[in-house]
Amino acid sequence: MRVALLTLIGLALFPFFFHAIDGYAGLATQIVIVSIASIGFNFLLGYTGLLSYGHAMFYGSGGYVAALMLIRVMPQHPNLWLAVIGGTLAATALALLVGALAVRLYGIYFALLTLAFAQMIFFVVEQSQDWTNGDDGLQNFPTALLPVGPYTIDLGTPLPALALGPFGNLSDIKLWYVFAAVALLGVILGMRALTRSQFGEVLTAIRENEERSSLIGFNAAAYRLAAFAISGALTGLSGALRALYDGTVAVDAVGIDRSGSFVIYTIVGGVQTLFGPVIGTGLIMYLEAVLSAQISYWRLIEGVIFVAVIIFLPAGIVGTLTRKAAERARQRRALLAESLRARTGGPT
Amino acid sequence: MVALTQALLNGLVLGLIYVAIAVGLTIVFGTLRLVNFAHGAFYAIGAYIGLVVAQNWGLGPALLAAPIGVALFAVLLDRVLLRPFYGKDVTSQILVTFGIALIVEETLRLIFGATTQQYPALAGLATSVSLGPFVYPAYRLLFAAGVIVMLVLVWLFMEKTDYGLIVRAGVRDRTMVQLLGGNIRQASTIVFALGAAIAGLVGAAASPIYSIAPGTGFAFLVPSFVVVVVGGLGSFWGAVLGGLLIGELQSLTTLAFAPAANVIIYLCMALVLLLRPQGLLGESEVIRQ
Amino acid sequence: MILETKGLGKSFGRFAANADIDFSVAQGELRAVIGPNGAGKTTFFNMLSGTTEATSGTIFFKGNDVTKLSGTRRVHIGIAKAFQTANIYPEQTVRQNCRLAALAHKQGAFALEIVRRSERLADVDTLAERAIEQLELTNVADVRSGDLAHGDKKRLDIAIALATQPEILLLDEPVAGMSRDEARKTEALVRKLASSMTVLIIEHDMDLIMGISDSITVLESGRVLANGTPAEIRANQRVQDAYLGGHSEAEMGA
Amino acid sequence: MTPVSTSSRGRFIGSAAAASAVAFGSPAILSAQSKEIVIGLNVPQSGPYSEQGKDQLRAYNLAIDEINKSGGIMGLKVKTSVGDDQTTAGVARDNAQRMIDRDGAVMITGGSSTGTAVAVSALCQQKGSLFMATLTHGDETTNQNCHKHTFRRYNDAYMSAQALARTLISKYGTGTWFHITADYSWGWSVHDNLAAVVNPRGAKEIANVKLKLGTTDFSSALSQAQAAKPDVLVLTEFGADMVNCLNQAATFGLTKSCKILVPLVDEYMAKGTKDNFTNVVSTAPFYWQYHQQHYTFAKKFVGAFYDRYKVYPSNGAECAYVNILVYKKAVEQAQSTDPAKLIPILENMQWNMTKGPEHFRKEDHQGVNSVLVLEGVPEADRGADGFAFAKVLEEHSGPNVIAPLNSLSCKMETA
Repeated sequence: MRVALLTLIGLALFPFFFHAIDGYAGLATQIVIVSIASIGFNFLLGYTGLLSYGHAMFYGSGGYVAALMLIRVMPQHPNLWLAVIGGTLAATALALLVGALAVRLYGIYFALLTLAFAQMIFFVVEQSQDWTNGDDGLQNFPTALLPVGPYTIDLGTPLPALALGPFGNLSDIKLWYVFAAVALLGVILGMRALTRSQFGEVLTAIRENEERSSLIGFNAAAYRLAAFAISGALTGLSGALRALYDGTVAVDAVGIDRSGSFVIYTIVGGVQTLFGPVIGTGLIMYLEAVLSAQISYWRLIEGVIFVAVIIFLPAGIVGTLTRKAAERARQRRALLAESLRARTGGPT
Repeated sequence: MVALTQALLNGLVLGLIYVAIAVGLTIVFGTLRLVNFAHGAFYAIGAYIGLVVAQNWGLGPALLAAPIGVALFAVLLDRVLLRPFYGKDVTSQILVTFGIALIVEETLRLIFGATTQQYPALAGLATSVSLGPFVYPAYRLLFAAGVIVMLVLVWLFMEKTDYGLIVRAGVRDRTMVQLLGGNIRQASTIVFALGAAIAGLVGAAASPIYSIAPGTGFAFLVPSFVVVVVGGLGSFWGAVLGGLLIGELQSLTTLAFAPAANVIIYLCMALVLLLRPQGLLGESEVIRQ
Repeated sequence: MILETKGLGKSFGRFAANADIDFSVAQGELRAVIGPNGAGKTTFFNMLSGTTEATSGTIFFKGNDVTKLSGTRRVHIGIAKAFQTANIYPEQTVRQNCRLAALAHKQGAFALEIVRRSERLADVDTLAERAIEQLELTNVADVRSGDLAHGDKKRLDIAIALATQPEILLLDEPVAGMSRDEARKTEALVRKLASSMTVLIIEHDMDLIMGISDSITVLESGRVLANGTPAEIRANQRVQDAYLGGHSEAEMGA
Repeated sequence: MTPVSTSSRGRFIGSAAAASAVAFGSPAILSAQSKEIVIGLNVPQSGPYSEQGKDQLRAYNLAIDEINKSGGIMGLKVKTSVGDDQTTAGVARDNAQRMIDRDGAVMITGGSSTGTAVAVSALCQQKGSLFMATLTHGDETTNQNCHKHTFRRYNDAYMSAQALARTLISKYGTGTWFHITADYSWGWSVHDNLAAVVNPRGAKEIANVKLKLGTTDFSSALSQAQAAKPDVLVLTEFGADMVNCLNQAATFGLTKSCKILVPLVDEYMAKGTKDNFTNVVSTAPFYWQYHQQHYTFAKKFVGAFYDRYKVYPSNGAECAYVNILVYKKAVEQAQSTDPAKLIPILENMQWNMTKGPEHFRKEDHQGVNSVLVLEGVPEADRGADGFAFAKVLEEHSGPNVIAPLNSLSCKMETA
């Protein structure tokens, strides 16, 4: 409950804070959406130890399928729910397919196999001009609307602009942000439940000692496959939302740089942490958008940050902070116990 | 028929280029169990050092300066950054070397600009020689010959020197390497530097054929990983076989259905990973790494 | 017969680690498998537990051919194994180690329980507790198992196997590397376990073997050399020959 | 922003939102009220086309500084918001969004690829901002993917193909053609356009080898060309890829054995290929040496550009420069930066600057202006800095080479 509340507050305040540090509403929404993919990636890396170098194939397929559903299936009544579900399911199916082959491998072999599959998907997308419009990508597909009970909501509707005194006006926030934020909140809570669930418990066990786990009767491969599918599903969900929000999806959504970006976001934020991927995504995307406008060598800065984190903060930003906090808490408890003993045991 | 012979010849030359890049990657993995995503960066650094030297003193000195410069850089990297990552889990190795590759690429972009650079025209080498039915670029043939010579030297190093022994031992059994004791640290540094030097040399030597840009390193890294995986991580002859295989495959695909020439190598890698994960000539022991 | 093998063999390339082993264990029996180093005891065990695939012959468990079953599946039909070097979850507490095994028994090889927690399965804890008690680990139940003493680690490994509710328990050198008293303590525990289930044990400690086993199978260079009661085996000339150089009379417990 | 249109699509939720939308309107109007006009310069500064991007930036800065010195546009200073589009559709689009949302850009311009142009075009249509594309040569920018808010002055692939065909067939007749084509939309449309004109007139296409964008080794394709012994070798590649491809073609002796065609060239590609570009035939919308001889305005521009940067402007730079001036002209005529007012003016405006009289075609917003057919000259004759890389074979006036309206599949929005 506390997590839910804190996340909610955080997401509510984010646009304002973001505006204050020279960000803008559109980017805020994109960060929230892409964070979902990073969370998916983090789940795979953090709870199975599998480093996927091809997650763009799920992100991209989610986006393309969502867009294609609007263009081909329901141009008349573009329904956002259906588009998102379609994109997510497509990505999940792909993940099950690839995973069925890939989860038998480990480390570099797994990374390269996922890379290979992603490259094949990229090739297919780039070549099937008639469906994907090649490298130009799909644009201006019908604006998907969100039927909620009697209402049909257009997420493109701007929220009332707010005067932020010294920070000028916060305008151009759309309902999209609210929708994406709710989605992210749901994913975060779901992920929290997932990692504490029976499934998460077994996954952790398998990661710690696979040989033992299979010899007490856990089907390690099945668990890794399920984890891979869940990871792919979340990434696909993110890709679908991003495509619908942007109103466009192009080949870079399935490209190798895209796959790499999830790695960077997650590592910088902190693997195996709940909020690490979100923080990492926000930080790097913010730096990219703001730095790239001012400095032409912003990518160098990104690289330095990345390596610095790996070497000095192996647990990532969030991971390190939470460990520090836990450390301090432990000390405080120790001191408390000490003082109690002192009081009770002390001479009266 | 002519077209086919040409395709095969091209595949051979292209394959040898892949072999040359992959061989450093594979011996470094074999010895240090280090999955080095920065190997492409070595290629790029070598290419740029070569460019600067070539512009002022010609290609000969460039081919000397590039490997030395890159080797020094590698030693620095080995001492300052990578040591703690040897034998660590593959994931963190991939990540740190991937990060280093990022930094190198962007630094090169900062120094030399993002634009594609051309090597100064090479008097005499830019010509083509006649091979019966068709003419072929002289420099490509020279390059191919050079690669073969280099491979022989590397092979001799592996077979005839103590370090080579360690390399070969390392591929089979880490503990055996540990047993060889004290000189292992120094040996690993030397092997790492050697792998880097080879990449650097190839970078300088190949750039008259392919112009260079900061991203070139990564462009060559991915195929060379494909080559190494197909041949078998850690195996010298695996790299050779894999390189030639991929080279021919790509060349012949271009002849049959060009658009697939790029994706075919990934298809090939995927098949190998699924059917024989340790690679064609690899040791099954390394798979679970 | 609860477990039976017919012409079981395993060869790596040309080298045959095991060859036409005919072997059978009766319900409730405590059977020891001995033999000089390299006799193929561990390979034999691995084929029984399903971690190594047999290259020839068949394995029957309660009359059914299980030769092709994976190790994971065999756990669920009642074959559990404790390893030569304790194979545990070092980061988890002793209790959690056993809970996992019990959980595997309760839920099966795979369950997509992505919301509910395992705590809801009451009997998981009961089974775990029982295993802990049976191996007398209660006082260290909440210790991080990586911090346990060697003996406790090995007993925990057995407890984990036990928590999967096996009908037959394979123990690979349960007292290897233990101090005298630790070994005796473990020996007593094993004897207690044997009263309630079938136990198959590999061991070098001849005192222990001769002391607790109902019958003994001797392997030599991958083949069955002899079968019989401890007394018969002790008297068996070929066995003694096989052990000469390898082990002394004293070790044979004579 | 289109809350009103959405309300028709079903019961509209949150009338406050609608009100606010009206109150705060589009950034265009916002910044029109403020004391400056923000223009978004979205050009590649990294990647294969960065040289082209940098040159565009030079031209933009030149034009904008000139404007600000002479009192800005309608007395408003012109401010810029710059972004590196990395020649990636997604990035280009996000940059444009940042420029509009955060920096209140009222017009986006720049770009060195059709992929990015199409993406930015779509965004600007959504956002209701003006997009004046610069270096995009693919047909789709003003054809399949045309938009009300997008204007493209640079000639398209169709025009290049027409120009090339006319000159070549009159000069060299037809014969056998071998194509090496960049395997993405631009390459395809160039090849198809060219084939569509030359094949019917007797050109025999031997093969069309499509190679991935960013291919490093062209040897396989070039060997095939060598074996086929064509009369004409068409290298439909751009930027670094074209430089690589032509340089490797030379080592295969192809520059000597056959007539080489590069459908689109600019100063930097020519420089990269050095002497290998000699006698290569190509097209360009602008060539500083030629135009400064024939048009005083061009002379002024080239002079100013050279004085400031000590290099001559590439054709992309010229297009960038003129885009800004045309925008200024239109805004001053409309007395507003509101696209709704500007679009009709741009659709009907004529101007006479670097290339004589030109205009945008109302129906597809394609610039109607001349296309040059160039032939590379030996490196020795290109002057110290190598910028005088070609001689003009023929200048084809826009109306002669532009795609006929009835062939277009452009469906322009009403607003």
